Formats: sequence, C-alpha cells, structure tokens
Amino acid sequence: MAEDIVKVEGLKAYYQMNYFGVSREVRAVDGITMTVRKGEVYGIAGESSSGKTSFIKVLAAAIRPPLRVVEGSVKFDFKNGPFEVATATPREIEAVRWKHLSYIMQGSMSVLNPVRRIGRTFHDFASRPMGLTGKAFEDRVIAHLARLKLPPEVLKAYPHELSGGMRQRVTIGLATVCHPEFIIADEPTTALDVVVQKEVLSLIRDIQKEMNAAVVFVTHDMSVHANVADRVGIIYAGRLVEEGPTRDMFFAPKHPYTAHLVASLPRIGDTKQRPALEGRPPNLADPPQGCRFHPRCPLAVDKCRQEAPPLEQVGPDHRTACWRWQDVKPLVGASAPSGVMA
Amino acid sequence: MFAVFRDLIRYNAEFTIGLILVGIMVVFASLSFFAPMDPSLIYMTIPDQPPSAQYWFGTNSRGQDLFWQLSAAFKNSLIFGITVAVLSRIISITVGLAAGYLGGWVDRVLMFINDIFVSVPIFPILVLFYFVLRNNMDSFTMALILACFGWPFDARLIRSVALGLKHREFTRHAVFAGMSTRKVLLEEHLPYVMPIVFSTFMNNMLWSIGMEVTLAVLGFTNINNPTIGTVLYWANSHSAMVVGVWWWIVIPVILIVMTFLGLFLLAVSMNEYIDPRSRLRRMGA
Amino acid sequence: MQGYLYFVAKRALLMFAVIFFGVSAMFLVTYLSPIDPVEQVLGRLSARSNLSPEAIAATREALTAMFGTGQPMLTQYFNFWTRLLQGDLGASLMAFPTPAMELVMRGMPWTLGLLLSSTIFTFIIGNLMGGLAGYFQNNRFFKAFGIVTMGLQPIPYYIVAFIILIIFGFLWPVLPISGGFSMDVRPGWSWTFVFSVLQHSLLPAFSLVLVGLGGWFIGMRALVSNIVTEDYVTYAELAGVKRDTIVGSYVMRNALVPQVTALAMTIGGVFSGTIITEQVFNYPGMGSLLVDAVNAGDYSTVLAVCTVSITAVAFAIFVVDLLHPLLDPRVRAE
Amino acid sequence: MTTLLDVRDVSKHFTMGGIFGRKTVNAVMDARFSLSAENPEIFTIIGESGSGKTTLARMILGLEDPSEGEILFRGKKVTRHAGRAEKLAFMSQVQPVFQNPFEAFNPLKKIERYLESTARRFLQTRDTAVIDRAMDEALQKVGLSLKEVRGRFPHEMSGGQLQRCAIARALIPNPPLLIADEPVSMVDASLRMSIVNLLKSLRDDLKVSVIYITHDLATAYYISNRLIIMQRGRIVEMGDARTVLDSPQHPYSKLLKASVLSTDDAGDGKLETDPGMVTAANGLVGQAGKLVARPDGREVRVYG
Repeated sequence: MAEDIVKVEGLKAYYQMNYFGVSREVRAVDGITMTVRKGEVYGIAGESSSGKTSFIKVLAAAIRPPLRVVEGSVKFDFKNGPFEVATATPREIEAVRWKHLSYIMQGSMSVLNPVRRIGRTFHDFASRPMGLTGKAFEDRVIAHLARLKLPPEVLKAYPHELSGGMRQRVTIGLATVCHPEFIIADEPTTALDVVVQKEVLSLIRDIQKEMNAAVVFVTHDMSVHANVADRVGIIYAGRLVEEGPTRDMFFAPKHPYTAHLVASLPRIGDTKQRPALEGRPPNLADPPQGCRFHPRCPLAVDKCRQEAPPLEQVGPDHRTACWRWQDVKPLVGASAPSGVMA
Repeated sequence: MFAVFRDLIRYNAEFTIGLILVGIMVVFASLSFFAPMDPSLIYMTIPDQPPSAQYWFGTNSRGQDLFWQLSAAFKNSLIFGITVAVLSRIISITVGLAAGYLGGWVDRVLMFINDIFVSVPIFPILVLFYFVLRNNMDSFTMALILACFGWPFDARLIRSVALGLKHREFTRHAVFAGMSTRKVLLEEHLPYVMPIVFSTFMNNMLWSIGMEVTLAVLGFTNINNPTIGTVLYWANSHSAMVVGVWWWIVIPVILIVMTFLGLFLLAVSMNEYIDPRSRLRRMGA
Repeated sequence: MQGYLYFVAKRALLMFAVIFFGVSAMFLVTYLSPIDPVEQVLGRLSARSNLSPEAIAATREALTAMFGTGQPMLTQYFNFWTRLLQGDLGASLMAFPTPAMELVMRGMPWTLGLLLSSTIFTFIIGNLMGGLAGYFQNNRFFKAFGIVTMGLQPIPYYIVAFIILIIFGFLWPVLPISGGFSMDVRPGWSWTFVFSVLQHSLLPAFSLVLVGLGGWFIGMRALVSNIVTEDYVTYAELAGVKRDTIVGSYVMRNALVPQVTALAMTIGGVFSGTIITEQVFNYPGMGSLLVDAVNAGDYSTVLAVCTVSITAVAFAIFVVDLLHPLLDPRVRAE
Repeated sequence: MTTLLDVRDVSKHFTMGGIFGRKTVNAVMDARFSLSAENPEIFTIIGESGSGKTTLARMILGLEDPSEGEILFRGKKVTRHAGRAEKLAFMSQVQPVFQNPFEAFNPLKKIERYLESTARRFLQTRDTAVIDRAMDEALQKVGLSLKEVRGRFPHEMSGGQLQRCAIARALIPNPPLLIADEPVSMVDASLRMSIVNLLKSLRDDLKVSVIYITHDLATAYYISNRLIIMQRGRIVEMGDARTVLDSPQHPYSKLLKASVLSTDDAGDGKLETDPGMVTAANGLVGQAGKLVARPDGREVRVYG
C-alpha cells in the first residue's frame, strides 16, 4: 500500500464571526480524520454548506479569518520534508505552494485575471516555483500545454477569448505545470457541458497518472466520483460519515446517506421509481444532537439521537459512522458486479 | 428599517458622528422658526460686536445678530438642499428603474440623454442662467435647475442595480404572478435601490448646497435671501477678515464644515452598510 | 480593430451630441429669458462715454445678427449656430473692441493647464492611495490618509480654496495667492517666467487636488475591497504570486477600468471647480473671465466662455473615453 | 384530439453589436413540435449551453417573439406584444418554474406574497378565505401547507422547499402547462429526486403537461414521455424518450449519450470518448439537413 501524502487528524475548523455585535460560530469542519495516499484520487462528496469547501480550504493551507483551525492537525509529507498546515508560517506555506501543493479552482470564467494575457498569468504563477525564466520557462510551459492539447497561441490570448472548456484546461495547466505532488480540484467541471466535462475529467485523470500526483477531487456530483476517484469520502454536516473504495461506496454503501446519494442517481435504461430524501441539511451553527443525519434517516433509533457514532472500520479500507451500518442496504437494486462485498 | 438604524448607531461610529452633526445643524436651523427678528432686516443691533453672552456668534457689519442670521441661513440652505435632492431623486429613480427594467431602445435613449447631462459642465450653465434671469433667479428656480443636472450619476447607479434585478428569477416570478410593471418596479425593485437612494440623497444635498454657496459667494444669486452662501458673500464684501471681524467668516465656515462632514459621514456609512461585499469583508477583519 | 473603431465612433457621436445639446440649451436659455440681450448690452454700452457711435452701431449689428430679436425662433437658432461655427461671438464689452473669442482663447491655456495638471495628479495619487488602503485595510498610514482626504472631500471647492487663501495669505504667506505670474516678470519662454507661473499655480492646484483626492480615494478603496474577493485574486494568492504583482496587476489594474470611466464622467464637475478656484485666487483663466463678464454684463463673453467650456469638456471626455478600450481587452473585442 | 401547444417552424435570430460590427446569431432554427390537450405528458427539451433550449422556452412563455414561424397555444398566437388582459389570460394557462430556487422569491419579501398575488389575479377574487384556500391547496399538491409557509422569508427555507413553493405558485391558476427550465440543476443531490418525482406526480395525478428543459439525460429518461435533442439551435432528434435515449441515431445524440457519466462501472475510471464521435457530431453544426421520420416513430435530422 502506498504511503500517505497527507494525514488529517481530528480536524476542527470553525467560522467565528462578529457581525454588528452578534457573534456566531459555525462549525464547518467538526472532527475529520482521514488520509490521502500518494498517487491516488480521493473524491470528496458533500452538498452545499456541508463543510466540504471549508475542509479543502484548510487542506490547501488557505485558512483566513473568519475561518480558524480550532483543533487537530493536517500533516503533509512532501519530498522536501513534512509540512503542517495549522502551524505553518507564511514562509513555509510559500515554499510549498504550487511546487508541491496546487489547486484547481471552481468557475473557470472567474479564476483568470480578465485583463491579463494567459502567458503573463503562467509567468506570475509558475516562474518562481519552477526557478525558470525567459525562453527556458516558456518552452516548458508550451511543452506542458501541448500535453493538455492546447496550442501555444493560448499564451497570447485573454481569458474571454477562450471557450469554457479551453479555459478550464488552461487552469488545469496552471495547476499542474510545476508537477506538484498534491492537487486539490474544487468542482472543476460543474459549469461545463457534459461532452466537455468528460473530456476535462479524463484529462485530469491522465495527467494525474502521468505525474503520479495525489488529487483530492471535490464535487457534489456522485457520477463524477464514480468515474475519477479511487476512494470516496462523504461529508455531511461537517463530518466524514463514510469513506471507502469507489466500487464499495456505490455498490455496498454502509451509511444511509451514501446509500441515498447513490440511489438518487437515475440511469439511462432504468425507470424504476427512485426514492427522494426528505428534510433539509442541518444548520451548522446549530447542528442536531447525536448523529447529525438522524432527523432525515429512515433507520434512526434512539441511540442515534443521543450519541454521535464514531468512524468504524467495516471492511478493507472502508469506514463508516453509523450505529446501524449492518442494516444499510442499497436502496435501488443495482446489479453489483462480482467481487464486491455486499 | 428602524433595526438598520439602530444597528448603525450602535456599531458604526461614522454613522453616529454624522447623525449627531446633522442633528445639531437641523436643531440649529429650526431655531430660526422662533427667531425674534426678521433675518432679512439690517441694522437691528450694534454692528461688529464679537461673540458674547448677549450675541453668541457676535454681530456683523450690517448690524445683524449672527446667531439668528446663521440659523435662518442654514434653514434656507438645508431646505434648498432637500428640495434639490427630492426632485432629482424622483428623476433618477424613475429613469434608472425604467431604463434598467424595460431595456431595449428605452434604455438606450435614456442613457444617451443621461450621458449628455453627465458631460455638460454645469457651472457655466448656472452662471448663464443667472446672467439672463438676474433677479428672477430665486432659490426655487435654482433648485429646479440643479435638480435637472443632479440626477444622471445616480440614475446610472440605480440602472445598474435594476439591470441585475431584471434578470433575477424572482422578477419573472412576479410577472407570472400577474403583477403589473408598476408594481414590479415599485414593490420588487425599489426596496433594493432604496439604500442607494438614501446615500445619494445625502451626497446630492452636499453637492447642491455647495453649488449654492459657490454661486452666492460670487454674488450670482438673490443676495438678500439669507443662505450659507450669501452670509459669506456679505462677509467678503465687507472685507470681514481684513477689518478683523473674523467671527463673521470663521463661525459660518466651522458650521458649514460640520454640516458637510455630517452629511458625508451619513452617506459613506450608509453606503458601506448596504454593500454586502464590504460587509463580508468587515466580518473577516 | 473594428470593435475599437466602433467604440470611437460611438463616443465621437456622444461628444457631438453633448456639444449640440449644450449649445442649444444655451440658446434656449437666452431665447426664453425675459431680458432682451441686444438692448441690455447696448444700454450698458451707450452709458460708457468713450465709445464712438460707429462702434455701438457695429455691436448692434453683430448682436442683432446673432440674437435676431423679433425673428422666428428657428431663424434665430440657425443664425446663432452660423455665428458660432465662424467663431464670431461679437466684440467683448469689457475689453471693447477685442472679440470675445479672443479673450476666451487667452484664458483657456491657464484653465486647461490648471485642470489637466491637477486632475492627473489627483487621479494618480487618489487611486494609488485608495487602492493600497483597500488592499491593506489595517494599515494605519492609509487609514489616516483616508480620514484626512475624506474629511476634505465633501467641503465645497470655494470653502477649501478660501481656507487655503486665509492660511497662505494671512497666517503663513510663503506662496503667491493671486494672479498667474508676478507682475515684475515679462511673459515669455524664460526661466523666471516659467518659475513664476509654476509658483503661482501651486495654491490653486493644491486646493483642487485636496478637494478631489477624497472622491478617487473612496471610489478606489471600495472597488479594491470588492475586487480582492474575486476568484482570480484569491487564486493568485493561493498560488503564492508575489504581493506586488497581485496588488498591481491583479487588483489595481482591474479597478482602474471603472475608474477611468468615472474620470470621464467627472471632468465636467472638475471644470466647474477650476473655474471657482480661479476666481478665489484671481487666476487669469476662463473662470475669472466668466465672473468678470457677468459682472460687466458682457453678453458675448459669457456666451463664448460657456460655448468653449462645453466643447472643451466634451472633447476631454472623448479623449479619456478612448483610453477605456486600451485598458479593458473585453471592450476591444466587442 | 385538440392541440394544447403548437410550435410551428419557429426560428429566432439575435443581432449582436450595433451599426458597425453587426453579427447575427441563430439561437433557434425551425423548431416544431406540438402537445396534445388530452394526454398530459412530460415533454423534454435536451441541449447543452448555447443549444437554444432556453430561448425556445422563453418564446413559449411569450417573453420573446419568434423571428419566423409562430407558436399557438390553444389556437391563439403567443406574442410578447399582447395586451395586458390577453397576457393575464395566457399566464393563467401557462406558468414557469426556473432554475435557481434561492432566486425564485424576492429575499426581502415574504414567500406568500407571490402566492397571494397569483391567486388574487388569476382567480379574480378579493375574498381572503378563497385566496387562502387556493394557496393551501396548491401547497398541499407539492407536499407543503400554508401553515408551514405563511409568514416566512425565503432564507428560512431549504432549496428543495423553495422550489416546491415556486411550483406551488405556478399551480395556483390550475394551468394545463408548466414550463420547467432546468428546475433541478441548482438543487442539492439529496433533494433533486424529490423535485423530479414531484413533476412526475403532477403529470400522473393532476394531469398537468410539463415542458422539462434540461441538459441531464438521465433524469430526462427517468420522467419524460417524449423529448427533443437540440444542437446549436436545431432539433436533431425527436421522439419517444425511451426509444431515442436507448439507441440514439443522430451523431450528436450518440455523443451526448456517450458523454453521460455512468455509475455502472464505478471505480473503473472509463473516461475515454471516441474522438471520431466528437468530430462526427461537430461536423454537422451549421448544416441544415432535414428531419425525417423513422418507422419507430422518432424523427432524425439527416443531411445531404
């Protein structure tokens, strides 16, 4: 088994806000423990305001008030030595940025400076970490762009002159040109059309394989995870509720929420009635007692209402936080391929 | 709305200071309603008396008690500013909302007119008005003229907000809920531009009173009507500073600075309060 | 390129429209006024004994041709434009028989010099400081600078100029407070003359800068505090792009685009301010000329100043507008 | 059989730019289909961004006039320039649901305001009891009640609840036709199915026809009866939803289906799209061709 590139332990990160005298604390990340291995794609799924965005902000060492790490640690093991996010100095963060740790941001339209040519942006982002300038730098960038099937002319273009798919490829190029060991991809395909989406996903997958980088891939779209992730972790209300190899997560989920997410994906060629999950995600400023999913959970019992379940090992590489994981069944009878533990 | 004011007073020092300054000036100006003498009369008291217990602000070379003179002047100037602001708000709201919501050629025509009004240098035009109207130029005529020039900046601002609102889905829902265009504009969109209206109201008052001061100081208004500007005009024409009647200049200037600073602080703090993005940023700071 | 030409054409159209409507408004104001300009001017003129009857007759002829009292409105309007396009607004009354246009042209370099230098200076300093204040929100120096400039901003031009006049005229007389150059210096391209002009322009320019800074400061600070939350800034910060580059090329550069539009929109207002400042400092520009002309009842000169002001401001706005596409590649492409 | 909605060879061109750099964009070209009044169905318009699906929907809603062709609703022409009375009559028959539930209601106003206005205007009554009853009935249909909604502001409800309220509002005049423009694309995954299932029950239980606009083939397959697939303004394939999606015929339909991310082989990471398919589909953009009926009831655009 590959070594870990990052170990997250008991991470709690809260928003502490003070707005016109009213102070509020939002527990966006409330005790997450997980690891990402070298060279794997780890998918993080979660709905809006589940805390997944805050979690990856911490992972990306982009912690800015009002977000604060309250407890726990995030330890990276980079080639040039260990790196601990919660205690890193700005200098240390600068030293790993882009060279070891890079980021693909959501919304390709708005992440590129509208008044700067792509080439200049590449220079701003990558020249320093790569330690190259002038012709040598440009050659490297052009070679890298060719790998992403982008012509060298894009360097002379302004962002608005490119199509959505091209822009997203440019941002992938920006994030990977320094050959980082760890890449965070935050909803990189959400705004794209399906045809382009598939293209971009396969590009990310290819370049990740080629560079053997670890990728944390964040999206709420489970069908994307099904196709790019090696392992998937589900975040609900600031907590990791289940984590496991992608196939197990889809064909033998051990948490009712995961089971539901998987079941609610309609498929072409299948018109069976799909169940809907009622209720609304909890308010992170005032989360429910016990298991945070219990108000919406069909399996909830008294214990769930009082005690929060720990993340338990339920199979090889498979962990879940549910008191009743043994009773969780796939909701729609998908024919599980052989070799999957049900 | 009251909750907003309460919050602003409690947590925004700029707003509170602005409110206090403006409050003082409003009280001072409204004292004029109880003035013991007509402020337009001259030689009612001994001229050139420095501030004292009897004449708080002293008297001027024209034999007027400066306290009551200034009170009347500020009352007239504030009323003048409010008149201009109200009139020009009506134009800017109407033009802004209509241009933004209706779009198309209505928008193009209105914005073209708007551009023209923005570009014309107003001061020479005002002087020209005075030049041809002379003594027919009373303060209401002037307020009308200023109102005609005081709307385009703000109409543009309102239009940009309305343009965004037009494409928001709730507008379309309102249309399909059977609301008339008037109702959509007044009930759905107006609340969104109200903060802009308030803050530009203050700015517009500043601008129009400033214009009046400038014109009056040059003697280009009805100089017998006491306003902030005409007080300075008379002080200048009696060379108050040179002959040592300093209070005739210094006291009005201090009061003017207080008024303008107060109005300005109200406008700025209001503006900051309504801009959600700067609000977000403040939460972080 | 085609997009740029289109943009230029649109702006040029606006410029001509401004001139057209501005001048038409001027005509309308005089036309509707209860005072007959010809009689008013002639009344004043004949009161001055040193003018020959021929001169008065010539003036009457010029004024009647221009204002054509008694003729239908459209004919008058047409005559008005004809005279205007020939640059002939008749002789000035104050400096008879110098043509009014000539007086205006004499004053224009002073006004434009004051306007341009103070506007450019104000724009650069105000935006630079406002931008930095918006980015470094907790920096004490920028905060203090902001409070001072913003405190000055709402006070009318006249009052600020007046306070400066009092300070430098009575309390600390180190700079000349009146005139465009010293009386004992001969105008010409000599060092002493240029020095004298610069020295005399300092206070008027200073008062304009003081009043103008606040507006740019506030606008830029607000723009920057919005732009720093944009994704491309966050992304660049995440990538560890150099601070200077982020502040300069990402934040300020983008904030400059709306600010240049705003510059075009404020030129008219600044022009008014310049005129007022000139009056306070007795500066020999168009502003002083306008006030003198009004006081002397000099119809031709007032009209000439107004016409030239409208044209000059419209042209200045046109020039500034042309910068906009150079700053924003998105406009160029349209 | 009477027709409810008849879209007759409708095209829409937009002119971009002004006097100088004029450019025409063909948003929709020769779109035609019709819905019958007797058989309520979910009719899906599938397309990616720029396919013209939203423009088509706007024309059906009378927010935009076709450049060519006409749209008839119950035999009457739909037009933007109708008088107010006509427009209200039309709105009582055709109601929209939009994409973003968080934007459906003015955040400064209470939700019930829109329901109330709809009821008062289209039921033509001032009687509050009648209005309240109508509101409650509509909310019951979407699984809510007036008690839950009354007095609440949009920020107090979840995306799913808001979308239900928006649908309830649209249902108040009992319209025979609902236009749903990407109603689930901004709703969280766990709530998405409840909206989709709701649309289904509107058709089955309330006999409301729904024009469902989406880019998501899977939900289209799940709920729709018939569908059209649009590519750059042109309908390239039209017919029974299952027939078309099970075995698409047009190269673009094939490409779309092949691009849908499947969960059947989750974890295997199969992401390659046959590049030949992309070339084939893109090569047809801009060619007119014509729709030809097939024996299985569908119509496919053929070229040359």
